[in-house]
Amino acid sequence: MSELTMVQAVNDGLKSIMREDDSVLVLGEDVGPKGGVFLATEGLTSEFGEERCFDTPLSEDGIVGVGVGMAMNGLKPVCEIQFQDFIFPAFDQIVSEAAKMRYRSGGQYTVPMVIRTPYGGGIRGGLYHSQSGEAYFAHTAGLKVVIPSTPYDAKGLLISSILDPDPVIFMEPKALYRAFREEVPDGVYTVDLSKTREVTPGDDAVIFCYGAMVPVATEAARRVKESRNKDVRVVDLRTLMPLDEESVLQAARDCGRVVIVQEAPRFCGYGSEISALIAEHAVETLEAPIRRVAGFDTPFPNTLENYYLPDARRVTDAVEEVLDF
Amino acid sequence: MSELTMVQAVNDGLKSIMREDDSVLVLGEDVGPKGGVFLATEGLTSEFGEERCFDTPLSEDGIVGVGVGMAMNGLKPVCEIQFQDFIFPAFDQIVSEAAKMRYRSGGQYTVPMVIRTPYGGGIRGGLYHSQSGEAYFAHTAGLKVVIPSTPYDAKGLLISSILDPDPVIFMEPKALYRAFREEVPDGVYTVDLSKTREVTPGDDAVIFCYGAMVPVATEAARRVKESRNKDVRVVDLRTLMPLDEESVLQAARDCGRVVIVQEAPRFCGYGSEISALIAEHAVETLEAPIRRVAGFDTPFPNTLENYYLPDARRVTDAVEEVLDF
Amino acid sequence: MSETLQIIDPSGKKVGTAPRLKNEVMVAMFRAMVRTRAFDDRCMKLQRTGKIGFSVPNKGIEATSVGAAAALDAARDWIAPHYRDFGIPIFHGIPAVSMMDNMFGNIDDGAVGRQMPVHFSFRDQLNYLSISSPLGTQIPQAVGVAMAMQRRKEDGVCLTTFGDGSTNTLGFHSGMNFAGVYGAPVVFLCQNNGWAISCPVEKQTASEGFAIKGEAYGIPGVTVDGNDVLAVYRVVSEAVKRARAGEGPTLIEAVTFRMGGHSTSDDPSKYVDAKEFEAWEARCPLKRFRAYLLAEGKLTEAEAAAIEEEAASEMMAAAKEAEAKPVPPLDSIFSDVFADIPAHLRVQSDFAVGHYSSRGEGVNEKGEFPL
Amino acid sequence: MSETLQIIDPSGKKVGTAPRLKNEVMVAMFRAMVRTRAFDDRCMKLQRTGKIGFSVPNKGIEATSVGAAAALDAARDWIAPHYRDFGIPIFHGIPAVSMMDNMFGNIDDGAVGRQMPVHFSFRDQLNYLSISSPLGTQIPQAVGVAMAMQRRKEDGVCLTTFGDGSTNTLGFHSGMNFAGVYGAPVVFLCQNNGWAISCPVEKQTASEGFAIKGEAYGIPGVTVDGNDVLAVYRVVSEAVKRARAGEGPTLIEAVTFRMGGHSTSDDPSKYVDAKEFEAWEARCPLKRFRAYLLAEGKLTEAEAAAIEEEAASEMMAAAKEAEAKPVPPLDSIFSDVFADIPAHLRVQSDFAVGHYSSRGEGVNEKGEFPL
Ligand SMILES: Cc1ncc(C[n+]2csc(CCOP(=O)(O)OP(=O)(O)O)c2C)c(N)n1
Ligand SMILES: Cc1ncc(C[n+]2csc(CCOP(=O)(O)OP(=O)(O)O)c2C)c(N)n1
Ligand SMILES: [Mg+2]
Ligand SMILES: [Mg+2]
Repeated sequence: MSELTMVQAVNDGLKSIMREDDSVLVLGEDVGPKGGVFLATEGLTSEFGEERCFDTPLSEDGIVGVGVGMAMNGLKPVCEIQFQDFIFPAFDQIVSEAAKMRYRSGGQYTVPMVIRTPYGGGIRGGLYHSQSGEAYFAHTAGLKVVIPSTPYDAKGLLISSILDPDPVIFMEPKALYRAFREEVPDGVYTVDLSKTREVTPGDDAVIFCYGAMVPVATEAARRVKESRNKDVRVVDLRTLMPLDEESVLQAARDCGRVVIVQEAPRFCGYGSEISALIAEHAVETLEAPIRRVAGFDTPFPNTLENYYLPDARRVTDAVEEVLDF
Repeated sequence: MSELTMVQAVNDGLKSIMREDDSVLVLGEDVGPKGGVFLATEGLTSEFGEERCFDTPLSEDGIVGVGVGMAMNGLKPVCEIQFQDFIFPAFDQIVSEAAKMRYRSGGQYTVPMVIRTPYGGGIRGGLYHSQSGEAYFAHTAGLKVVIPSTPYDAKGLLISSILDPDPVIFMEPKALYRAFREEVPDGVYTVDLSKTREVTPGDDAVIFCYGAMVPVATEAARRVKESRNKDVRVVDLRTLMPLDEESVLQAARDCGRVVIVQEAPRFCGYGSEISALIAEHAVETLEAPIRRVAGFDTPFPNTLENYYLPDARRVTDAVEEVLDF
Repeated sequence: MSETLQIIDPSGKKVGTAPRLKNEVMVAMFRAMVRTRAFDDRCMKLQRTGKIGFSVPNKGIEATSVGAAAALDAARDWIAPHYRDFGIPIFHGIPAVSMMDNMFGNIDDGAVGRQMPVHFSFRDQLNYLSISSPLGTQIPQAVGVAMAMQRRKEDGVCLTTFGDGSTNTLGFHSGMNFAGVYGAPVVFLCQNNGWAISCPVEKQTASEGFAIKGEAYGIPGVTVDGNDVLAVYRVVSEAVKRARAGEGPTLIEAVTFRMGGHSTSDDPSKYVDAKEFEAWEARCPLKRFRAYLLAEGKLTEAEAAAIEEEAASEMMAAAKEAEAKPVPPLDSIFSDVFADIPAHLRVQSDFAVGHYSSRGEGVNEKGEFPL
Repeated sequence: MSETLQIIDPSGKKVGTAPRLKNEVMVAMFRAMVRTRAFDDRCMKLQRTGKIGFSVPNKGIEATSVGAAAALDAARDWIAPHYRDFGIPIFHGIPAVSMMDNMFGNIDDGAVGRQMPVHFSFRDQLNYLSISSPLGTQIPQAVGVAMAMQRRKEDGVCLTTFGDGSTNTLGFHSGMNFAGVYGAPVVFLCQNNGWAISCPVEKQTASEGFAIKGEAYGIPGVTVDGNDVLAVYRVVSEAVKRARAGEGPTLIEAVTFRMGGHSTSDDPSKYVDAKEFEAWEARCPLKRFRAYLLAEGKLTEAEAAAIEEEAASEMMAAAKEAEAKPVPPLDSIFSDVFADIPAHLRVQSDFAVGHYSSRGEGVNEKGEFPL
C-alpha cells in the first residue's frame, strides 16, 4: 500500500504488470528516458530496457499500426498518445483496423492492445491539449473505452485493460493526474471493466459522470445536500464501452431525476447516449427533463478555459433545476 | 428542368456552379477521366480542364490538406473522398484543421471547402464500403454536416454547401444514387442549410431521419396509416449540423410520440442527440418512450447486410410500438 | 532509378543467372501461377454470371505473387498482404475452396461473410493477415509483427505487399520509417502495376520509380521485373535472407502491369490505351515461365497442358462446392465484435433473431458494387 | 548526404561566396536576429515569473528563421509556419506587441486567446498562416496555398517550415508528394535542430539526413548550415527563384541545434549531454553574424551594441503593454466557430454570459502546462 497520485498509480500499474507479464511493452513519443511528458512512464526504460519501453518516431499512425501488428503476434502493447488531441493521425488504424480485426478475420487475428492517452482540460492547453474525444471511440464498434477518476481505479482499470483480449482506449483525465493522493495496493490487482461505481448514495436525483467531472459532480452533490437537503447519487461510469446499461437505467429509475456531466462538447457527445438510453427504456419513471451539463459546442478555448469547463456551480444549478421541476 | 437521379443531380450541381464560379474546383481520386467511381464527376475534366477537376495521388490527408490550403487562398475546393470509409486518413486535417481554422485565427483564415463522400449501405460493400460516420463529424465543432435524400435537395444543398463560408461534410447516400429520378431545375439554385423538410404530414407520431432512411421511414408511415389509420409525420433533417433544433422540438411536441431512424450503429449515434434534445427540452410532452431504429452496434457485415440495415418493417414495428404504448 | 533485374526475358530465354531451385520447386511455382490464373478466371466468370458480387483481376501479377511466396517459409514467416495477391495463399497450399468460401461469403468463409470478396485471412496453415480495404494499413502492422519476432529472437520475417498507389498512404510512410529505425525483419514488396484504379503512376508520384523511396527511410531499394518469377524469387529471397540475418528491411519494386480493370466494376478502356495491354500481353508471366521450363527441359508440353487442365477443373469444382454452402447464421452479425458478447449485443442479437425469424416478409434486394 | 553549404564559419570568417545584399538589408537581418533572441529571452522570463503559461525557446534557430524570412517578398509570398520560428514575423515587421498579445492571450491576440502562446497568425501585413499544435498539418496546406497561386498564374511562393520530427507526420508525406506531382511553388524548410522533444534524430529516422527525403518525391534536396544566416538566405532565395520560375518545389534541411529545452515545461538535462550545448554555443548564429558584419565593416561595435540594447527594451515594453490589456470577452468563446453564430451557440452564449455575470463565486484556478 502507498499513497499515490493518479499519474503515479498509472506508472505503478505499468510497472506491476510488466514485472509479471513479459509480453507487455510500452511505446510512444518520449516515453523512454524522459518518462513521458506527464512522467507516467518514468523509470520503465531503466527497469525493463529499451526492448520493453521505447521512444518512437513522431508518428501516431506508426505507434498504433505497429502496436496492432505486435498485438496480432503475441505481445500486449501499451501505446501512449502524448495528448488525446494528437490521436487523429492514428484514427484510421484505430477505427478501421484495431476495432475491426477480430470481426473481419472471424477471430483468427485479435488486438489485445491498450492506447493510453491524457485527455480533457485544466492545464491551459488551449484548442489542442484539452479535448475530450470519448464519443468518437464509444461510437466505434469493436473498441472498449475506459476512463478512471481515482488513483485506485486508474491502476486497477489499466491492468484490466492490458489483460483484456480486445483493444481498449484508456483515457486519463490529466486534470486529476496530481489532483489528490489515495491508498493504492502494491503489485497487480484488477478493477472489472463494464461496472459503474456509486460515488455517493442517494435517490432524489442522479448525476452520471466520468473522469475529471467526477469530483465536480461530487462537490455539486454535497452543495445540493446543503441547499436542498436532498440526497444526490453520483455514478462514475468508468467503462464507457461496453457500458453497464442496466445499472444506468436502474439508477435513473431509482432517482427519477437525471443530470449528465461531461467536459466534451454537448452535441452528439457521450452524455447524449446516456440520455437517449433513459428516454428509450426508462422514460416513464422520469419526473423531470434530463439535463446535460457539458462543454460548449465550440473548440476548446485557452484564456477562458475555466468559463468553458463545467464546474461545481454549473452542475449544482442543473441538479437544483431538476429537483425543483 | 430534367428528370435526374441523385448522382446525376450531384453532377449537374457541380457543373452548374463551376460554370458560374471560377473559384470552384474538384479534386480527388479518380474524379478526372474516369469521372469518379460513381460517375458523380463525369465530364468535369473535359468541360473545365485538368486545372479545375483533377485526379490526386492516393492520399486522403493530401486531398483535404491541400484543399484546406486552397480554401485559405481564395478557391472553393470540392474534395471527393471515394467512400466515407476512407475518410479517416484525413480525419486530422478535417477535425484539427478545417474545423478549427476560423476559430483559432480569429477569422483571419477561413476554409470554404466541401468534402463530398458517398456513405451508407445497400451495395454489398461490407465493412469498408458501407459505413455511416455522420456522428463523428456532427460532434466536431466547426464542421457543417449535410445529407440529402432527394435529387432536388442533393443539387440545391450541394450548391449551398459550396457557397457556404465554412467547411461542409456533404454525405451522399449511395443507396439512393440511382434509386429514383426527380425533376431538377437547370442551372444554379440553392436549398437553405439548417432547415428540416417535412416529407409527410401527421401528428400522431413523428419519425426523424435523413439520407437513405428517408424512403424507408416514408414507407413505414404509409404502412402505419394502413395498419393503424394513424398519421405519421416524417421529418428529413437534411442538415445535421447546425441542426434546426427548434423545428425538431416542435415536431416532437406536436406529435408526442417519436421514432428516430439511422443506418449507423445505435450507440453514440446521431439519433442519440435527437433523443437527448427532446428528453431535455420537450420530455413533458412525450406520451411514449423515444424509440431508435438503428444499425446494430457492430461493424458492417456483407452477406447479411440486409439484416443489419433498418428497413420499412423494422421502422413500422417501432412506430406501432410507440403508438400502442 | 536502380536498373531492373531480369533472369528470363519475355520470350522465355535465360538472360541472367537463375537461382538454384529443385525441379519440383520450379514446377510447383509454375503450377501455382497456373492455378492463380485459373482461380482469377473462375472468379471473373462467377461475377459476370452474377454468382458473386465482386472480384479483383489478378491477371498479370502471378509471377510477382508466386515468386515472393516461394521465397517464404510458411512455418515461421508472416504475410501482411495487398488484396491483389491470389498467388500467395495458392502457392502455400490454401485450398481453393477456402478462398472460394470468401468469394461467396458463406458460412465457412474465414471472414464469416463479413468482408467483401478477395478479403481473405488465414491462420492455421499460414500466417496470412486479414486483408483490409483501407489501403496501406497492413504496412506498419507488418513492422509490428516483425518487431514481435525480433523481440522473441525468432528468425521469422514478415513480407508485406502493396500497390504503387499505396505508397502514398500513411501506412507506407510510418511503416517504412519504423522499420528503418528498428531494423525490423520486413520485406516491403511494392507491386508497381502501372495504375491505381484510373491514376497512372506518373500522376501518383514524381519520384523516379518506387525503389528509390527507400532512401527516405535508410532502406535499400531494389527493382525487379515483376513478370519474371525467377527474378522476383531471387530478390525476395535475398531480402528475406538479409532480414533473417538481422540486417534489416528491404524495399522491392516489382514492375508489372494490371492486365484488366481495377475490379469487376471498372472499365479500363476509359483510361488505359489498348496498345498498353498488347505490349504487356507479350510479357505475360505465365507464357514466359512456361517457355523457359520447356526450353530447359524441366517440363514437357504434355505435363504443362495437364497442369493447366487440372487447374481449370479444380477451380470450377471449388466454386461449385463453395456456392452450395449456406450463408453464415444471423447471429454471426453479433459475434467477434469482442471476445465475449457484451449485454447490449446480446439484446440486439436476440432481437434480430426473433424479428427476422418471425416476420413474414423477406429483406430488400442487394445493391451492386461500383468499384 | 549532400554536403552542407556554409558561407560564414563559426568564427565569423567568410568561407564561401556571400550573396549580394545591400548593407541595410544585412543590418536588418542582424537586427531581426537580435530582436528574435530578445523576444525569446523576454518570454522565458515572463514564463518563469508566472506571467505567461508557456513558451518555446527559439535560441539557436535565429539564423534559419531570419535567413529564410529575408528571402521572401511579404507582398506576394505566403508562410505556413512551424511554431519555433519567431524570426519570420519579427523580420517582416510584425510589431512585438502583436506577438506578445498572443503570449498573453489577451483581447488583441490574433487568436483571441483561444490558442496557447506561440500560436500566432497574421494576415494584414503578412500571409502568415495560423500556427497549429498538431504537427505537419501546415505542410499540405502550404501546397494548397501554392497551387491556388499557380492556378491564378501569380508568381507568389509558399514557404513552409517544420522540424526534423515533423518529417514523420502524415502531412510531410502527402504535402511533399502532391508538390512533386503538381510542381507547386513551395519551399519546404526542415529545421533539423537535433531533437523532437527528447527523441534524437537518429531515433527519428534511419535516412542519411533529411534533404535526401526529397528523392522519394522527385524533389531536389539541399543541406545548409542553419546557424549561418547568409547561407540560409542563399539556399532559400535560390529555391524561391526556382519556384517563382515554375520550376517546382525544393526541400531544404537547415542543420542547427535546439539551445534549450523543448519548451518551458521541459528539462533537457535529462536527455541532452551538456557537452552538446557547449559545442553548439560555439556555433552561435548571432555571434557569428555579428563578428562577420564587424569584420566586413558593415557595422561598428557601437551600432551593434545599440541594436542589442534597443531590442531588449523594446521587448520589455511590448510585454508590459500586452500584459496590461484585458482578456477577451466571454462571448468570444462562441464567435468564429462559423461565419454566423447559429441558434444553438446563441443560446449557449446567452447562458454563459448570464450565468457568469450573475454567479457570486469565481472560477477554478488554472492548471500548469507540462510540455
Ligand atoms: C485509404 C483508401 N483510399 C481509397 C481507397 C479506394 N481504392 C481502392 S483500390 C485503390 C487503388 C489502389 O491502387 P494500388 O495501391 O496501386 O493497388 P492496385 O489496385 O493497383 O493493385 C483505391 C484508390 C481505399 N481502398 N483506401
Ligand atoms: C501530431 C502530433 N503529435 C505529437 C505532438 C506533441 N509534440 C509537440 S512538439 C513535438 C516534437 C516536435 O519535434 P520537431 O518536429 O523536430 O520540432 P522541434 O520541436 O524540434 O522544433 C511533439 C512530439 C504534436 N504536437 N502533434
Ligand atoms: Mg497499382
Ligand atoms: Mg526538432
